[in-house]
Amino acid sequence: MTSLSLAPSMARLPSRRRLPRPGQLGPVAAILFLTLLAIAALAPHLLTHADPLAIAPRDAFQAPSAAHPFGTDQSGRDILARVVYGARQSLALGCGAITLSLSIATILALIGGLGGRIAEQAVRWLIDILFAFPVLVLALLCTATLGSGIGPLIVAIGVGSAAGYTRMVFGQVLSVRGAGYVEAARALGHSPARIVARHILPNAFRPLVVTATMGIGQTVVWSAALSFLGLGAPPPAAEWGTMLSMGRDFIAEAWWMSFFPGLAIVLTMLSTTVAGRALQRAIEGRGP
Amino acid sequence: MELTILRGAQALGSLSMRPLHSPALPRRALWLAAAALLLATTGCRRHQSRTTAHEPVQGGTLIYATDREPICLDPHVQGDMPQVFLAEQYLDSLVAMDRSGHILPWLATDWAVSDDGRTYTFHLRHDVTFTDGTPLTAEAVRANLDHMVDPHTQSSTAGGYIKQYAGTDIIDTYTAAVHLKTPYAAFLEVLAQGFLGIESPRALARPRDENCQNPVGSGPFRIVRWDHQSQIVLARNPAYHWGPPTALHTGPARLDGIEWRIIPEASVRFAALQAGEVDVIDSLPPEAETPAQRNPDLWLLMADRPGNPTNGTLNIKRAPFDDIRVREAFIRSADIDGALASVFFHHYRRAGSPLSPTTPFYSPAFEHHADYDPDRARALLDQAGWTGRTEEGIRTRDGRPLVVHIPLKASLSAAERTLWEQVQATARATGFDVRLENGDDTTILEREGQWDYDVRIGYWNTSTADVLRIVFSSAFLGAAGVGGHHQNEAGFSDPAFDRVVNDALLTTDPDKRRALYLQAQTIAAQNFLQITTYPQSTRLALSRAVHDVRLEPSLNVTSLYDSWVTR
Amino acid sequence: MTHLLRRAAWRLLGGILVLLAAASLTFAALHLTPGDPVTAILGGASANPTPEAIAAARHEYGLDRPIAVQYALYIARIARGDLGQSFSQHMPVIAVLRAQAPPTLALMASSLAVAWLLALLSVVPTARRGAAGAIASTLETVGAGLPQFWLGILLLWGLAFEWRLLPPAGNHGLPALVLPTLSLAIPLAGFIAQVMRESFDLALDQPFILTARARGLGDGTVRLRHALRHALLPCVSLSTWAVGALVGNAVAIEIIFSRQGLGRELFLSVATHDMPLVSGIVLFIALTYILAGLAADTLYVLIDPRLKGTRP
Amino acid sequence: MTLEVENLSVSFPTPTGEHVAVHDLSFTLRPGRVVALVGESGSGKSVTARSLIGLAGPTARVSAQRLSLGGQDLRRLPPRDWRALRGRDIGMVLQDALVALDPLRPVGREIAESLSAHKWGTRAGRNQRVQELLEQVGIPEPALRARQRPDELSGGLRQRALIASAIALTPPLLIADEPTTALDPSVQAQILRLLGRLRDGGTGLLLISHDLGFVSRLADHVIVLHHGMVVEQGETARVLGRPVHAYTRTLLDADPVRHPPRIATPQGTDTPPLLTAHDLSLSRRGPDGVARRILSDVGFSLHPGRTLGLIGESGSGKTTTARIVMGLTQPDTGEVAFMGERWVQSGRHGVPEGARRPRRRAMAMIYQDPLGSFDPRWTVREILADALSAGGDPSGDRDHAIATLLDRVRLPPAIAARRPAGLSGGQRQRVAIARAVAVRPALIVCDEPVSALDVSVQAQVLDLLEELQRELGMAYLFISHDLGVIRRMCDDVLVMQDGRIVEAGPAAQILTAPRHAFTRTLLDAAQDLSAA
Repeated sequence: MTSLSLAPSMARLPSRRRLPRPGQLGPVAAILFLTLLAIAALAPHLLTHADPLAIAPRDAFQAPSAAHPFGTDQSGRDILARVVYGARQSLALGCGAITLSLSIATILALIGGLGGRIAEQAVRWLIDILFAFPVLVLALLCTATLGSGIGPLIVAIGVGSAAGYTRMVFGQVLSVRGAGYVEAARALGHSPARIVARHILPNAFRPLVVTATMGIGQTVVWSAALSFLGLGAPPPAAEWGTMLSMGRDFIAEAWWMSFFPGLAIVLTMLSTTVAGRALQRAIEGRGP
Repeated sequence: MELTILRGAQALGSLSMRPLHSPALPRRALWLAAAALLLATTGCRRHQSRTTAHEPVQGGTLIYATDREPICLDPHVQGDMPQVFLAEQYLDSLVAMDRSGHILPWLATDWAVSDDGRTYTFHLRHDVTFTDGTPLTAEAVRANLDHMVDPHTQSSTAGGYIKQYAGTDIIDTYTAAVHLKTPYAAFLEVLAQGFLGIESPRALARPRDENCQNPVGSGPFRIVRWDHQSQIVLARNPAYHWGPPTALHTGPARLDGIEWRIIPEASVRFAALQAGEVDVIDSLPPEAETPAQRNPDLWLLMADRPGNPTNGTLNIKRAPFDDIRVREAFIRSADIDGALASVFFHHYRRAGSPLSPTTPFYSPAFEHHADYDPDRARALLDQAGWTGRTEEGIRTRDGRPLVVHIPLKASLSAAERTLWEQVQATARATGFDVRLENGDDTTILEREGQWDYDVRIGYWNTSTADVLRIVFSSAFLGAAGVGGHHQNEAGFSDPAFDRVVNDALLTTDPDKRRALYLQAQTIAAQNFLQITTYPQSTRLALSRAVHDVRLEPSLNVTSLYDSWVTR
Repeated sequence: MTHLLRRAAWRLLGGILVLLAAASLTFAALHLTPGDPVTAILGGASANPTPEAIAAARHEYGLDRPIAVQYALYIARIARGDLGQSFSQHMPVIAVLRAQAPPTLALMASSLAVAWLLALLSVVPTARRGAAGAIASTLETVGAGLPQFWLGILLLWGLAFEWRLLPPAGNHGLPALVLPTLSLAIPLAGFIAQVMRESFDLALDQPFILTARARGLGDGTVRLRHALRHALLPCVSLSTWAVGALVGNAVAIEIIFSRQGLGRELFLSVATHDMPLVSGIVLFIALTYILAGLAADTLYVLIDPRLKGTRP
Repeated sequence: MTLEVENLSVSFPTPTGEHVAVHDLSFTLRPGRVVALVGESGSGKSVTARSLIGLAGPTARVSAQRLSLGGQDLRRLPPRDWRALRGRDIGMVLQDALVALDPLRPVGREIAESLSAHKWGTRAGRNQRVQELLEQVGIPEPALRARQRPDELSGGLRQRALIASAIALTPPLLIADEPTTALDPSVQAQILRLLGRLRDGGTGLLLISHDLGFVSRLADHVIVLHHGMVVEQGETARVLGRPVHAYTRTLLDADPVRHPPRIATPQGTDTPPLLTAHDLSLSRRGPDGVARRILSDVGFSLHPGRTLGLIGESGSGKTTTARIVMGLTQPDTGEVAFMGERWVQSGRHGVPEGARRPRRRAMAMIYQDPLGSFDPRWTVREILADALSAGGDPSGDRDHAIATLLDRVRLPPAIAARRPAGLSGGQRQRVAIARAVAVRPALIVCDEPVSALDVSVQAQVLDLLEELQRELGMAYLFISHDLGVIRRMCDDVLVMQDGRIVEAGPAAQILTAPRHAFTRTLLDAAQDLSAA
């Protein structure tokens, strides 16, 4: 019996199974990097022996070498050390901000989703209003109000990015609210409280795990952007965004000064995204 | 130091510089070579003509790139350096100053000072007209001086310099008698500054904010257009034939016009120069200085500015710096030279004395009165009773840690910022907990108004030693309004000092003044009121196509009146 | 049709609400900030205004009035369309906007356009094409992960400083627009492409695609004529969000490239607590966002006529 | 032009190994003839259809001893030739034109595309041709219709448009994959006639359907597929008349039409009605903002233990009525009494949900789409436990109660640990039924409970429902568009059209001697479709 192979350009049966997703190794790498980050945040001394604050003006602007894998900065501080020690700062920012904005989102979404018509419209408008303020603009205003530093930065990013998450969670709550099984539960004579507790909350917030994971990366980027604008942690603290913006003045002389902190930011963003996706697939896998 | 014009190759020699500690250098040299090659191929519009023409060329437009955009083009309003740089191109002053500090006639052909030193009678040139056609008259002089001191003008410099101004009498069309409340020997010196440039009275009569957009002067150029955040366009004033005595030529400017570009990013500004996008840049960042010297298409023009050098002023109104020993200890535990060696690439000289070397009556005696000396610093702290130690090694006195708060403005340059980070690090070694506190400029100005700082970073450019009176005498302790701008940032108040600097204003005899200002410098130095870091300086990098760019002596700001370009 | 009117009115009301909120928020923010705007007004790097000067300024800008009064006056003025006088720029806010908005809008427009172009190029030919698709979608993820300011610095360094291919400073002429545009467009393209790919894949699974193929249509035609249109909707709504975000990201980019524009102006005005200017810019951004929303709604209907009348 | 298929096999690689979708299928399709592939979901019908036009997909492994069209061997055909062949030599019609035609484009453009794809004629010529085609398939005002989108056309018209696009180039062969599924009976009948005309016009037709009745009306040759295997094939009359294979027989028996009609339950005259509804009406604002009447003065009563059928075409207001009865939708006018008490009341002083809640357990519902009515996170055990607790189930032993429930609906206990998403349609509907009976209700509202199921499963579920009613004696409000199902299940029938009840009465009488014209058309359509 002969077999005819059909050109790949042709339609597939509507089966969602596809070729193995871009690199099963993607998630693995992501997890690895995230663990590395965690170590850097919790026990940085395990990853580097150099002191991130010790200045050595006469070793300033050294290109990457065996002694200084990432080179040194304008005060002769070891950039690898500063990037490693910066992880805690940046992660704290990321996690803090995402937690804040997700809690804001959750509260608003619940009010809007379960608080009746007026509340719903109000939340819709609120989301519109928040959206009219780009994250960075809101953050700028916040930092102008609260001054600079970690705390204000977390608030700034948290509030700034709340709009997007609110819209997402809100939509989720609405769709769950109208779902068949919620109606079925009503038909069974369950009390609204029970329905909210047993159906709406769990289903509305299941995707949040994924969102949070992916969000950390995004917030790290935003906080870096703010520190980049000079609103970040006070010196001599090692913070990626601050290092990056300092390095930009010397980019022509010492590219490594802004390259490596930036790389750290990008990798964080990427690995959280990839990990988040993997998580999503996992959840969907055991879900419906 | 004297004006230094560094010409390409010999610049390397003339500059006392150790080879740069940077393995990156060979690599960079390579890049530069490649870049130069590409430059040649991509046929970039300037730098091409290496023909060093000896005869000045008429015409052409010069593109000048600066870091900060003036907030108002009229230097009477507010009064910040960017304004005076631009003012130099379109405004003239009553008098001029030469390198040796002598006052020369300019718009005023000559003048007489009354015996009590409180009346200055100026005789003006008869042939000067502003670019809006208004003639220069005594009326104009009065209008200008009145305008400077009028609160509504919001002058924070010119107005401050002539606080003593009482009024002007018109003797005749071309003779004005200016009356002062008290004698003011520095009067002519400040008049020589662009900040006090003479504008067209008709233009001044307009609302302030309108005048800010296109002020009118009698200078070699006039303002044509201002594209905010982008550029200011100036065109030659064809009628100009009353240039300052310090100029290299007479008659109208050689350039047809100037494009005054605003490029805040230092690295971008330098790249634009290298790429031939612009002809001249100022505020050349230290990190770009060596590449600039090595670039055969460029030359450098630099000079220190007179006045109070860049410094951190210690607030002696509160602990810990209310104790002179702690002040000295702090100053001696700050390794400024280390910073100048790293971020400043050895290009900036240490300033040790309260006056910049280019200031009249400057005395070199104090350059090393408070050099880096950690051991002495420790001894002093022990004497002062800061003997305790926290587990981080911060010194304490009866339980309280030795904390120094230093607010950093967001607008502070990277190099300056680093300098203080390094001070933070070195001072920590002797047990100071230095807190560098970021904030936007407004917030920090506010704190400064409230004396809420231990170290205040600043400088003061002016053409007279009288600056000492402004920054240290008790007359300037008063907080002005809620904004609270006291000029005496140290909070220093010493009757003896006050007497000296005031006496210096009463006499016009140079030798007496020199003696008095020496005394003043001594007192200021002995009290350890400032960590002086390096002199403020004008640092230009110019394309070889640009010739005869001059630095006006009083403040060493750029003057493009004589300049010409070869294309 | 009264119903349609009602919907329009509703929308208008929403828009006004947004603007009002924007105005109030900035007002609040800038009055909560420590620091007296006067010091900002008079405070250059080396400013030392006299008490008279300060008093005069306070009065001139009505800063000596009680907050409530200031707020009332402020809202009233805005209602009259008068954005007031920027005290750090010494010119009317409107004039500042007129001068600074065009460059930023140009930057936004070009970035959005380039982003869409990149997204289309990356998705349409590769969707559901095994390896190619995998590679493309990886690139998209990476792109979406690049912080604009970092990308900007690297581009500036590589293309302007080292290779001198493009002008470093971003104000004069089209070439100067290239680098800022790329630094904004590439990450945005990543985001759009990710959304587009997902909906494009879904579209390819639809029965009408099978029908189209069964008619003998080529794969390219099927993708362009049938699948693509179905993949556009989510990207359009993403783009409205992007319009807002672009202004925010323009701040860093305009600073890096020393480019004139609203972003930088906003940053400066916040730093100087220049209330009228800040609120003027924020209002402008809010307005742009609202208009973008309206534009998107019309686009929705053009793309999917079934939505006619259904969108609130 | 003849299509010859010999030992066609199609398989797909899966993580668990090669999955064979079709195995050794052979047949020959000649112009003017109709071959029918019959089978239930997963029998490999559609895969076969797609393989025949080379669209089985890149992962599909298609093999055959012979696969030729008019002598041309299709087994090693390059893509470009496949494209040339599709639409010109073989046309294809899928089910549900709403999604089978591009929903964003006017049907005219879609049809014209079949022409332009093969460089047929000029633009003007094509538009001309489109008009002709639309007329040919019996669409009135073709000029207007051509400019409308599928969603702007009625179900019947859009299905015709779809067929028009398939026969644009008058291909000698036409593959119709479930061309009438999910259409109302009357529309099905029209499509049936249209296909008939095409066959008479000399088109060879490969008809794919699960509906034996429909097939018997059209096909000359029937192939019965089961899990990709051919269980029986031959002359239609023979296969459907004297089936030899057991599976074929079950299929035939499953057809509700062949099931004896229900013997009406004697109405307990003494008992008060369990449920009474009075002049319910409801209007809703459409997307264009125009208010539409979707229910007008509907009223009826239902006695304990009896089954009331609600029949009508889609959009006739059946489901709305059910939702009002369930107290899930508030009517504009009218009220509903349940177990002698006010249950639903229109207007401001309606019955608060709180007052209904205690009595809710007495009324359960079975949905057309059971999956949507289950919380995706829950296992069958959790679902039933939840229902039992709602039913205030006395017995402490949950697991036992759940076991009995599962047993009652003929499901293995092992199911309890699984999630509905992982179950087959039949199993899901059984779980839904189990949940419904868990609360020991007096009334179960069944909204199209079997219309989404394969015929054989359908029969089993209906059996189960009957059985449960006998054992537990609850009443059903039974909604369906399928006369056969209604005939089989109901004591009384309400016929609905455009939100009104056009005829009501005992099933026996209405389904034999209908008075209202609409009822008659319904019956005729059903007649046309039911097997000979």
